[in-house]
Amino acid sequence: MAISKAVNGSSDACDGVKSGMTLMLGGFGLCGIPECSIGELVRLRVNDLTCISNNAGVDDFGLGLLLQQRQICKMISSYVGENDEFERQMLSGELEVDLIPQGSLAERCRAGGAGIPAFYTPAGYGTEVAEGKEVRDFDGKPHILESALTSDFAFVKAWKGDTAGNLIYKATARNFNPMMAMAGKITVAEVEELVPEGTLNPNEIHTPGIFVQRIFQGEGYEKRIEQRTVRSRETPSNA
Amino acid sequence: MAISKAVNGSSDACDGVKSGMTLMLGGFGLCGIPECSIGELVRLRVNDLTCISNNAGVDDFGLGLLLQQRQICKMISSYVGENDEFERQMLSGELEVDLIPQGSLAERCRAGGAGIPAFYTPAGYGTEVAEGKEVRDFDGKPHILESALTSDFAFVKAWKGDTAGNLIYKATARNFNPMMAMAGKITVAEVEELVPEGTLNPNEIHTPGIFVQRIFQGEGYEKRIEQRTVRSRETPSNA
Amino acid sequence: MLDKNGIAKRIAQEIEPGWYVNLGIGIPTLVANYIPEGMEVEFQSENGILGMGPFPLEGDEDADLINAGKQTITAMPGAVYFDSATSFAMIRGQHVQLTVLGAMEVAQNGDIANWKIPGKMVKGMGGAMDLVASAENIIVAMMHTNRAGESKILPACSLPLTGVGCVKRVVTNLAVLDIRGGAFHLAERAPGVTVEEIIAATAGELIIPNFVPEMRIN
Amino acid sequence: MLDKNGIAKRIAQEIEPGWYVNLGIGIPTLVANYIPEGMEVEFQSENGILGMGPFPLEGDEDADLINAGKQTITAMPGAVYFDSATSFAMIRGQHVQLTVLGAMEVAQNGDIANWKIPGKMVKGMGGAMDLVASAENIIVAMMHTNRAGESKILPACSLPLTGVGCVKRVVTNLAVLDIRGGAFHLAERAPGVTVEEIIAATAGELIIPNFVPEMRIN
Repeated sequence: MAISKAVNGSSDACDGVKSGMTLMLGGFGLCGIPECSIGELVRLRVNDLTCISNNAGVDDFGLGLLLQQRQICKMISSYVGENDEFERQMLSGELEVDLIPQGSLAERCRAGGAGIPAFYTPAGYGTEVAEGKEVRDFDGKPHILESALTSDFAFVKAWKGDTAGNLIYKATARNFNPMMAMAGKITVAEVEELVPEGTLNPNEIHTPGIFVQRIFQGEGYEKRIEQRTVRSRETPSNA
Repeated sequence: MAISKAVNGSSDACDGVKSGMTLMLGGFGLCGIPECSIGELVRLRVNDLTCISNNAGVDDFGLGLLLQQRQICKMISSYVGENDEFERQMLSGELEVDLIPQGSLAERCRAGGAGIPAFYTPAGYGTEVAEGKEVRDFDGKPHILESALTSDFAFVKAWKGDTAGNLIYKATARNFNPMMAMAGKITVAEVEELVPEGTLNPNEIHTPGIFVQRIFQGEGYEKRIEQRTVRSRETPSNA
Repeated sequence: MLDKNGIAKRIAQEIEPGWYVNLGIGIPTLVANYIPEGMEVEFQSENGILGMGPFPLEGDEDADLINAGKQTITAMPGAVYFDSATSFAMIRGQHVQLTVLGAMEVAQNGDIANWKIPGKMVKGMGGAMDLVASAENIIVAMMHTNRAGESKILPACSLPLTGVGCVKRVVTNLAVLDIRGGAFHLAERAPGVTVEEIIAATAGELIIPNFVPEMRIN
Repeated sequence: MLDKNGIAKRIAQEIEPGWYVNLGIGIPTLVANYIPEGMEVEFQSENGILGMGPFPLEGDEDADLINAGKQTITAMPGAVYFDSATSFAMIRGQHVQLTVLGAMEVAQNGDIANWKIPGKMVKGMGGAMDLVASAENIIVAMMHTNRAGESKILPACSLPLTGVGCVKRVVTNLAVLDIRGGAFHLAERAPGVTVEEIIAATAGELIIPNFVPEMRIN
């Protein structure tokens, strides 16, 4: 029978997280972030964390909550705008920041989960990102060697999950979650709806349960919107 | 509006296939193979083909049909048992064969589609597969450098598809199809059911339509089973 | 002189039926508004959607459906969602026919800088480095000069680079410029803008043909 | 002496709750039949399923649902399908706790050969090279000798290798052998088999402890 990954909640799910660890956190902006796990990390008061996440949240939400408490010593991200406290800590030198092209970040996480220690990509050639990295031409075009990323814990957020750890994400809340799920030594998945094994269609699963060590149903999702852009219901538009 | 990839049938879909080309063909054994496209390739009498496919079909089905007609000059595969004519042509030297570990084959196709010219893998280190390839240690473990694969045409088979080229595979008929869809300069998808754009749930699609240049609804699928293994309805089993 | 919507309108004319297009944040996002009705074009947003549609109607916003600018959006019929690795597989693998993005500086050799002002502003490169390193066809959409009136069309970039030798065409509020042979070539003037005004606003080497047509913006 | 099912039964004892297991073609496939009811174990088949179940009932065969041996199978509750790249991401990324596969030859340094007899038989390595290069825990299931009575447990492989120094344990019709320090260590005798019979059938260096227990096969 399937291997059950279900735990009671964020507290059990975060058991073993220690100061000084490297964590991956899924999400793009505030979309698809593991809200409940982040809340638990704040409560645990763990610090000196290295966080691998495409973004750093906003001042008062997402990873911004960990930045406020000075729990993060290093961020590995592709884009960290939208966060004044982040910019302050970075420019003052309190926070170490490693900025990586978004596609390389995604692929490095996937490589970490897939047992591929390194790969070549054209992204970043000729820029600061290439400093200290091997450059090699393929078909006459220069590429740089990028290495795999892994983490002690990966925290991901899905829409639905089953007790076997299988995950289905919703729309663009998928983003970095599947690759980070692959790359965590311990991957914690929080889901809006946790269902028994056998409930999800095996053809529609985005992250196979083998990549997930713990799963729980989160509570009180805020799912904050960063840029609420709408069309008026009165003015028709073909935009 | 979405870009329509729909063509009338295998004849239109195979337009432009020429002798001497490199083709990718999805499938594992006879499961998930592009039956209609293979039939069209036989009719077109193109030859000197290099075929990238995990297997080579059986004597009278799948790629075996192209082997019978001596249309293939080189196979790039991981496993070519189950085919006597194949073995005869290979051992006699009529057919060139490049055998590749299955995981490396899958990843090399993905790399070709993803713009990653090369990556490191432990598979094949210390074996014939590593001959002539760069070896490098990562974390004290030796890896070999494998390069991306692409093709002039890729032929894939899906269960459902829409006119925008989005594909959904069924069960283990997925196998190599998604990576080969990514790696073909022209990717031809044949599907059991072709539906209008907007019919498929965008959250449940396995291959995004951007990877598919032509799609058609196939006819007369035989879907032959290689090893029909069953349990008797009379003897209960916990196997 | 064009406003931001004018720049977007002009860039929309570059787009051909059957193209997949990635639009960056800012002016590039506006390009989607000027695609002729019924034209087969799909917009990719690198956070994980192909077939991006317009902003949702009031009340229909979905926190789980955004674009790379973190704006709430909708999905068109035929749309598909995917993860970030697959998204950049599309980009790096050159399955996207056109990339439109903004810039702080563009140089006459095709270099572009748009992600960092050392010691002052560090937002990060996001997906821009992958896009410019991979795309065959890159159009930069930007204002010709910065707020201080200084040219952003330069002999060489002064800011940290996003990519080298990659920009083919620049559309600004003043002009359409092509980059080839290590120089800017003036292709079109914005409505009402003189060649002299463009020369004055351009710091990089600018090659001017005998006749410089005015853009046609509908 | 064990038959093929006996070998499979003995290997099933090695499997712990919570493990993902990849079973190769032949004897390894039989291992799934001997997992205790209710034990949390999932079988991966590298063609793209996790949670592989038993053969279908007559008439329920589905051509789209097979294992790596091309046999029709079923899916257990909690199963999931995926593509070949994802499948080998699981394998290469060491998410699978145990690999059981067959072999033509095993050497005392842990080398394994199972894919090619030059000039005679070339079926290909399939997924075996990825599996043996990646897995931390590899058990070989095979007959101790070939049909000609020659030992397959050797000082060094004579056939082209599948992987180097990777096999930790071998379960045959005669014995359980552990590989460490460049030698085979006799861990268990098959029921009714003497140490002398095992010595006679083993060509590689075999280290024999004072007491060699007989396997317990239920």
